[in-house]
Amino acid sequence: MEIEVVAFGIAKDIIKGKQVSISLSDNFTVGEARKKLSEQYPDFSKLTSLRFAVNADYVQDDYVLNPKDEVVLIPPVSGG
Amino acid sequence: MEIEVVAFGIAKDIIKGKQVSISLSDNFTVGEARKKLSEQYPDFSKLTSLRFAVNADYVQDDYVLNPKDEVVLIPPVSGG
Amino acid sequence: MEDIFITNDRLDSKACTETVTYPGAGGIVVFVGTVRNQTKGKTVKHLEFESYEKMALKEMQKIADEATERWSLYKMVIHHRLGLVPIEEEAVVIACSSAHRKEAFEACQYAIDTLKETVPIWKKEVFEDGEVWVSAHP
Amino acid sequence: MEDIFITNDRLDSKACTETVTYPGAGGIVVFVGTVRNQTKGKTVKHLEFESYEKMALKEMQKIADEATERWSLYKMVIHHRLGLVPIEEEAVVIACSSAHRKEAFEACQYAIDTLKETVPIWKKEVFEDGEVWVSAHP
Repeated sequence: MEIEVVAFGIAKDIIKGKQVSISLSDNFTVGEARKKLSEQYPDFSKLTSLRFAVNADYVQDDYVLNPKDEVVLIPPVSGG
Repeated sequence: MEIEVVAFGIAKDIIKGKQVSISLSDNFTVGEARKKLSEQYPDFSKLTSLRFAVNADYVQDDYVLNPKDEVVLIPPVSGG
Repeated sequence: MEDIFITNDRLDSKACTETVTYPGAGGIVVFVGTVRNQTKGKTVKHLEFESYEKMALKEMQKIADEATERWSLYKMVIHHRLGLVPIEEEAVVIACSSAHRKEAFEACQYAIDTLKETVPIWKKEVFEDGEVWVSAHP
Repeated sequence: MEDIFITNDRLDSKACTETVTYPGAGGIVVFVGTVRNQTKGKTVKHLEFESYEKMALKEMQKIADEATERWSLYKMVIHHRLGLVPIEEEAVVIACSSAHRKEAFEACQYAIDTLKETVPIWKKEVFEDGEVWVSAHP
């Protein structure tokens, strides 16, 4: 399946765009998406942290992705 | 010597006025003034605390009073 | 920079916030003490404040000096109102700014805590059926 | 009552203070995060904020709910600005009111500390010679 991953902040600079599409076999987890993205964009490993949000909530690496999910990369936040 | 003592807050209610004059022999201390006032106005002993200020600074009971001092009774403060 | 003030007029927490705003400041903390409509379940009509003003200003200045030194503040403002203060209106405003927020929070809390212990200002709660000098008795 | 808001316009800490004013409240604490003119000795021209807005509002709401519950607040307001924010202007305002001041201080500090950890908003410092996403790298 194809998953669209949306990026904000420095994640946008790293993927050089607002979103990136990654191909995963069915029932793949956020952890696997993270691994795939880090291979494709080694700069992600330089960040202090990289969290994933699905449908506007933080998820852990064991979350199983669904093609309808809104998946967003959350690099270190710095509001306030 | 005569010392004018100025009152604020509940101390004003206790002495029923803005100031009271007390007679002390020379070189008397704040502690002695406190004792004299408490005898004259027993309601002072019901207060949570009663501090003295001389010339706009808090003083301890061992402070020796001078007739030129501005002596003020400071019942429990409650600003803010 | 410190700005210490006692007045019978309304306070202006916005002006206080503006006074402490500073290009080097990253955090501003403002405490506003407003008049509550009840105390221990009893309805308060309004408050009345009086002060030994000369000494109150001196003690407020000491607080601002101490806080500015201890938490490296850019600015601190302490304004206190006297006289009759209606429900919801501002009785005291303390504002301060520092490079980082932690210092501003600590300094502001120190200032209001200390003001309530040392500054010769007295508050009377006025009820429908009487009045009470706050904290006077144990 | 909670008031959660993200905007590209200027914030108004005075309006936030008024929103949390309440007849039963004795203490209001307001935190204002303003834009500093320098970071680690380097001159900052301005900041730029962006946000995953839908989630940011949700996380801000969680903070306000948690703080209101934990410290029995009357009201809490969290306003955050996005886009280009010039030096000295307000980037975030958090205001809350409670019966007593201690709760308002703790709740306000909790809210800004948590906002900086969980709310998906990103700040870029723009210098004369470049720009940096804050906190992105160790």
